[in-house]
Amino acid sequence: MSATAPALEISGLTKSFGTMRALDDVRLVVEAGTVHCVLGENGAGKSTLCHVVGGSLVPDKGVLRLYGTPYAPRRPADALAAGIAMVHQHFSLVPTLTVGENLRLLRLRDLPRRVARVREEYGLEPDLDARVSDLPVGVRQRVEIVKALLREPRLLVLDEPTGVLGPAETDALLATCRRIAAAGHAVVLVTHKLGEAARAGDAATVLRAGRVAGGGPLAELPPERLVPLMIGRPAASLDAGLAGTIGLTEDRPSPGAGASAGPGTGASPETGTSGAERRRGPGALRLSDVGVRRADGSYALDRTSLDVGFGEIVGIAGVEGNGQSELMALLGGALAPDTGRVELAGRDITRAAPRERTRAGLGVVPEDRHREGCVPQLPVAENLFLGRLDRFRRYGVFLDRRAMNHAADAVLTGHGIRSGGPGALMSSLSGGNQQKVVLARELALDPLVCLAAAQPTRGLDIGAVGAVHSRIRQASAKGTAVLVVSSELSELLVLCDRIVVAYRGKLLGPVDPSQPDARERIGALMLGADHPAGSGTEGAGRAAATAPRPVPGDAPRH
Amino acid sequence: MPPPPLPPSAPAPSSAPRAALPRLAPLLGHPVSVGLLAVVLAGTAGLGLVLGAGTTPATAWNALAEGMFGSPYAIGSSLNSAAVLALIATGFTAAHRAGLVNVGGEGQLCAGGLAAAAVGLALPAGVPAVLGVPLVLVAGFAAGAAWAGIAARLRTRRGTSEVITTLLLNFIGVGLVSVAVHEEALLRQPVTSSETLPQSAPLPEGARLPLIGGIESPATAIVVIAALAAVITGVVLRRTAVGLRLRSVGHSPAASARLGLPVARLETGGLAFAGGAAGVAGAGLVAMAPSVLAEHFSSGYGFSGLVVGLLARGSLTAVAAVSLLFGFLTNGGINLQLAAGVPASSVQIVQSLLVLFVAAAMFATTRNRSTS
Amino acid sequence: MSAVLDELAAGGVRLAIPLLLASSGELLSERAGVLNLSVEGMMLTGAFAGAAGALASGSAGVGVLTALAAGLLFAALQALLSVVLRADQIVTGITANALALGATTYGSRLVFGDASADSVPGFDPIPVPGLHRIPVLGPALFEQTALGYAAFAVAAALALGFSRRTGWGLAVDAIGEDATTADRCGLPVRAVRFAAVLLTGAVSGLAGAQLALSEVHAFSDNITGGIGHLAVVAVIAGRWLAWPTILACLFFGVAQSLQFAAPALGLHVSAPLLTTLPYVVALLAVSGLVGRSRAPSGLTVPFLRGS
Amino acid sequence: SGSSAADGADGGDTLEVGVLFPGSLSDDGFMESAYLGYQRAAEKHAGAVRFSKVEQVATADYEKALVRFATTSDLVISLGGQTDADVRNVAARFPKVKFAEIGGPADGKPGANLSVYDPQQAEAAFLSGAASALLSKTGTVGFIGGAELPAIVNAAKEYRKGAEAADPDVKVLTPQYVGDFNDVAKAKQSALAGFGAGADVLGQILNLGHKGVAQAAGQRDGALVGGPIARECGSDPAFAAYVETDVGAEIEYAVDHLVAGDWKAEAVHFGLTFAEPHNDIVLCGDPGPAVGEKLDELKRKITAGEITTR
Ligand SMILES: Nc1ncnc2c1ncn2[C@@H]1O[C@H](COP(=O)(O)OP(=O)(O)OP(=O)(O)O)[C@@H](O)[C@H]1O
Ligand SMILES: Nc1ncnc2c1ncn2[C@@H]1O[C@H](COP(=O)(O)OP(=O)(O)OP(=O)(O)O)[C@@H](O)[C@H]1O
Ligand SMILES: [Mg+2]
Ligand SMILES: [Mg+2]
Repeated sequence: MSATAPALEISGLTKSFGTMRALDDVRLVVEAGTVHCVLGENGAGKSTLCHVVGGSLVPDKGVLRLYGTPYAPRRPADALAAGIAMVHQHFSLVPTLTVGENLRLLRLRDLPRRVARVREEYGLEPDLDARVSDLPVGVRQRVEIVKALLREPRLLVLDEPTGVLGPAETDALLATCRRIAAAGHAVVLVTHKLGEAARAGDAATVLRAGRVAGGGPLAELPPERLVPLMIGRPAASLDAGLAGTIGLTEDRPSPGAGASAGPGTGASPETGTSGAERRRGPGALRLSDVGVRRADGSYALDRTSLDVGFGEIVGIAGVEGNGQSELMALLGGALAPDTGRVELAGRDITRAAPRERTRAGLGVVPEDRHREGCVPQLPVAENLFLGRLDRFRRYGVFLDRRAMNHAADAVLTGHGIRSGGPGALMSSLSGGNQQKVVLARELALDPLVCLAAAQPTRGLDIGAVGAVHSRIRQASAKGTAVLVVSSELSELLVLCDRIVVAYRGKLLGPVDPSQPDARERIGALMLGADHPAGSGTEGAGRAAATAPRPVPGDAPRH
Repeated sequence: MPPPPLPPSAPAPSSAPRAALPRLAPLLGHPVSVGLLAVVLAGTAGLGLVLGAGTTPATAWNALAEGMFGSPYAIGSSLNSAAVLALIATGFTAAHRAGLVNVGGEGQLCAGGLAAAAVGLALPAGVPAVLGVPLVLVAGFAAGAAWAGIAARLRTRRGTSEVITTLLLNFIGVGLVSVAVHEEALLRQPVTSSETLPQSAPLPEGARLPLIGGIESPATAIVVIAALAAVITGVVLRRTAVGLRLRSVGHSPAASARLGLPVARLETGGLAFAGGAAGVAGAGLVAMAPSVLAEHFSSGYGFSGLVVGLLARGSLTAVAAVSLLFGFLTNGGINLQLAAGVPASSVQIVQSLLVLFVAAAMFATTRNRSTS
Repeated sequence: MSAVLDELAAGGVRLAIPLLLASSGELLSERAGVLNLSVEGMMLTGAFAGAAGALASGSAGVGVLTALAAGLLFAALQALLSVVLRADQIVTGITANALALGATTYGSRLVFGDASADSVPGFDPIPVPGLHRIPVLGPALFEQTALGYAAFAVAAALALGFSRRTGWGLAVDAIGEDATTADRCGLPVRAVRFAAVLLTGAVSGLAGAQLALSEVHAFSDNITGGIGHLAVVAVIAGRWLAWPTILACLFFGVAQSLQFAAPALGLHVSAPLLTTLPYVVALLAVSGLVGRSRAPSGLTVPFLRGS
Repeated sequence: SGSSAADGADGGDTLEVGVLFPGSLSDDGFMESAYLGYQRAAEKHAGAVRFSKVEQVATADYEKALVRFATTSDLVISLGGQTDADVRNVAARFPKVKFAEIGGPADGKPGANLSVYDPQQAEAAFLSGAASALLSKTGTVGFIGGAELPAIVNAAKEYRKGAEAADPDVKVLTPQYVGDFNDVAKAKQSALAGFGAGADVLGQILNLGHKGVAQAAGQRDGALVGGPIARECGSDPAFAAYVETDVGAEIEYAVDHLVAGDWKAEAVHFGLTFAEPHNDIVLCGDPGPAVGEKLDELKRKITAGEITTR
């Protein structure tokens, strides 16, 4: 290992899936002692690159060198043996085992010492006796990171690690990356957030459709230059609020971000909604005294109440695992509450089946889009219309695929979804486009009283985020009530009329995002602060969350 | 989330070859050439065993061909066997579309046969065939469906893997037939002497499956029923909303539930249909000559049908083709013993080698999906 | 009466020993995600090879070795098909059984021919001094052949050595539960599965040898007669846990033994009902009516990296 | 009815005979005994009769095999009661072909072209019971059957009668049924239970399963009465005697008559009452002259009709 050799040197890397070229002649150099960011849109090939480095995929062509020595992993074990640790977004903890058992799977010597070290150095302290399947996603991700750090790797590869982390955890992780680099090792960080790249990265490589679109030291690559490389459009074409969500403007306060947001970036064929359809006022979605108990007896939702008005966008902020998942499951019909009731436009849907909810006008965009949002192995058209197949009948019995594809085509064009057509498998779409399909499907409900969306932009590139936001705003403008659960505070700040904070099964707040101190107040509530600035006790906070607040007549957002 | 425990599902659309593979790969990897290769390999092994038995290959071949197609009888009885296998495999395929692996064909066959015998024997002696036959078949369907329904219910209510429960229900079904034919209170024929065999009395004439191929051929209505079942199932699975819903549930129960599909009902329906089809096959076995219910009447058809279903990998055309192949081979195999003196064990060895080779060869046709 | 109880217990254990051996291997294999429906075939092959080896060499010990080797060979075939080539485990399992039945029947006429009536060298019981006089338990546990004692040792060693507390056991569980994750943790998924199937083959071969060399000193066509299937069922009834599986084996053994003790006890039990009992018990166990139960998530799912 | 010379399908000078063995030819029991007769007949009539056979046939395939034989053969022979329904069915469909069923219900009626041959397993069991009682030192004997089938249940009853006829004070255990004629391990368990209950000699109708009984006898210093094939005494000391039921003799009988042209559809009971007696008992070792004499006396009584075993 020579002192000057780069930590990782990749050249001519090519990988195809069938006819799809995921990586095409990729060249990438990660210097030792640096954090190297890999940026790019959904489907650009970032994960594929990580999988090749991690030994999960064997490339078709290409040469890799690790600290100067040739490196050609055939399996993940080879990568681990070479001192590479990976953090994947999915599939990396055995759910039926405890955290401790998952760590023991690594078969590291002196595990207790290493655990102690990770605790001391990075402040990460996993609950070793907890069963992984009982843990919320954010906690799992932390375990995932601990797992990688325990190996004391000389190259750490992180594939979108911050998606499920809160701001404080994200900061800690970025600091960890810096520390590893400072120790002379190297980090590859895949992210969609330019702010993170700017804070932690030394250099960046941007991928576009499997090819290297550009790169270099981040000092020479301001966002204005990075964004066009990533999405092929100038940064100025993004709306200002959105810029905040990717960290372009993260550290600047964003008062009235929502107000400054122009009409959506994407094509918006339905902007000309007639005023007659609009409905305003409270009671679109009403949760009263909803309680959900976990298996261990604790409360995932602790007699929570919430009212979302027609045309209102309400955001739920908070560290993951504070009841958000249960709330979504409750709305989606996968979970029945132990106490309380859920009403949609005055109709009790507490125990309604998903089909009835859909009929009543409740659209749900689930958090886990691969598992719940869509059926990846079916074509796009089927995914769009699976719940409404009765519309496409021929001779009363047969399925009219022509009509279905026709209708799907219209939706795909209308929503600007890039895919291989209505017949393309959902799994062949990039993450952003998958999300757009899910959203399109839910937005097409008639009537659409309320849309509940969980992490609607998680893992999406900036372009896709913009499109999703504009869709949500359009729906709200038409009078639809919108509930957005997101761990992305910036997103909530630009999108919502009102933000409540999930904390230990309660909804605290609300906070008005247009207030200059909104970010700080939410931050305090996320830590469970009993006396958030400008608010009373916790109980008062809860009451405030419940109280129907005057809904902006003609929202300044639009 | 780990995927549901499924064997490789849906036939792999042979995607474009990997750049690294030579041009020949798609040709070699084509299911037909792979199948041929398997047949050739098994045939070679068979040749060795035939020679070992002291028979000439020509004699053996003639015996095999004669046993398969040599007479209307051969063809008819091969068709009957193929029909039984096809029914089971058709049901298997429908359930498999919903993501369920029905290993329970043998047990459902037994349940169907039991119910068919019970209903058939309860009918008056002079019952007309237009009434008797449908009643017997419907009873078979209902019992098979109910038997599979146990597994379906355990799956939807308690999340118990249907692979395991249907496997267990096979043995229980076989046991129930034994019990039923041994006890006079159940289905045993009236015990007139200490020599009365433990089997049911023959079904009345009107409850027996009508022959469809004339005096010479034993082919019964079960052949028509199986063909219809395969065609209708194929159309339903490919061309109707139900088929699409089953597929959706098979790929992702969670997303399907979110989209408002009645997941439990679809799963139960799929598995119950599989059981029902196997039950009809069982009813058919009982209602064919000699039209009695006896111990071991299922004769492993349930397992063979399962193998057919798994080898056909979701295609009903393949179900038809593989059942015919198996049906004819079974009959040819008997004749190989009878006319060429090849021992039963040799025939069994060659048949199982054939299946193993085909199963292994599927690797070649699915490898394109692989990335390592 | 006490003689009857002695015989019931001793008979139960004797019938349970082949089950014990085979299912302790099968348990491991299923925990690693491979359902070997071919245990029956492995045992049959082992029994045949054991008897043939003992006959040819004149030594029962050599018979054990040949049984072991044959079990391994058979398992290697099964593992090649289901682990490496990812052929469907259910198809290969069912078919491999048919192959074993055909091949051993064919082979036994070649090897034993008309000598099928004669016996081959085998093992005789070795009572443990003193202990074998303990009522009921003595004859059951302390009057086995060398191979029988070895079976106890193997079952206990596998149960302890591969408990989840050990690194090995943990790895096996992880691989059966979520092969992709295990692979990403650096565990050799296919190698472990291959090894688990080989181990199943080895112990099933021994179980076959126990049948042929300890029980009857002879081979006969289809000598296993479904014991292999029962071994798979014992794993299910034991809810994929080592000690419950061992208990299930013993229970199955005693249930069968009851059939033979029943006349002496003046009971009339229907033989088909007793034969079906183990399957009913397994169904009850697995359906959650008796405690919670879950098969490894990866059971029968072949592992393919990059998917 | 069918008593004329061959009028089978071929019509040539060689006659065709097909035999269905549902079980395995090497079961060291019923099927193998029949197969020995098949081989003897094949040798005797080589050139004049062409033989073919199938073994190990699944229940659902009986009919297929029988029909195939019927289309090419002059005489079709089927072994075992399990084929009864199929044989009657097929025989009715091929009136010109001769059929023989061996070991079906002993009280079965012959058809127009169907003979039923009874190998008198029950009579053999009677002798076996008598021998067991005479050879027993403990005065307790028992019987193990393969399955609870009519023929076997009857044999168990005759075993008891035979034992009591030979020694009125003998204790005969409740008969045990293994559930499988070939399961050695279970048969052994069954025998151990018998020996455990005080028996020292066991009778049996098992095929391969009797190896298990022999093993148990070896371990418990007991003995068994072998059969239906009489092996050479001394090959296994556990065998105190063999009761011979020559199932194959019936195949020879049928073929002989076919060749002679005087085959007729009839119910024939073989065994001691038959013209050429077919059941016998072979004692191993030297149990003393009294045993042999007593057995001979019983055999005589059977032949004379003083004792009936049906
Ligand atoms: N196993 C696979 N089989 C087929 N196609 C695949 C596979 N994995 C990835 N792809 C395709 O390769 C392309 C690159 O995917 P990749 O996962 O690397 O994108 P990404 O940059 O990580 O996107 P995202 O930001 O959404 O995570 C995509 O078009 C994807 O559909
Ligand atoms: N088998 C596949 N076939 C086609 N596309 C695939 C397949 N697997 C994944 N993809 C595509 O790859 C892209 C990335 O997938 P996803 O974001 O779920 O995982 P990831 O984050 O890239 O992977 P990891 O969790 O291992 O880092 C998506 O666009 C998805 O559609
Ligand atoms: Mg990715
Ligand atoms: Mg991703």
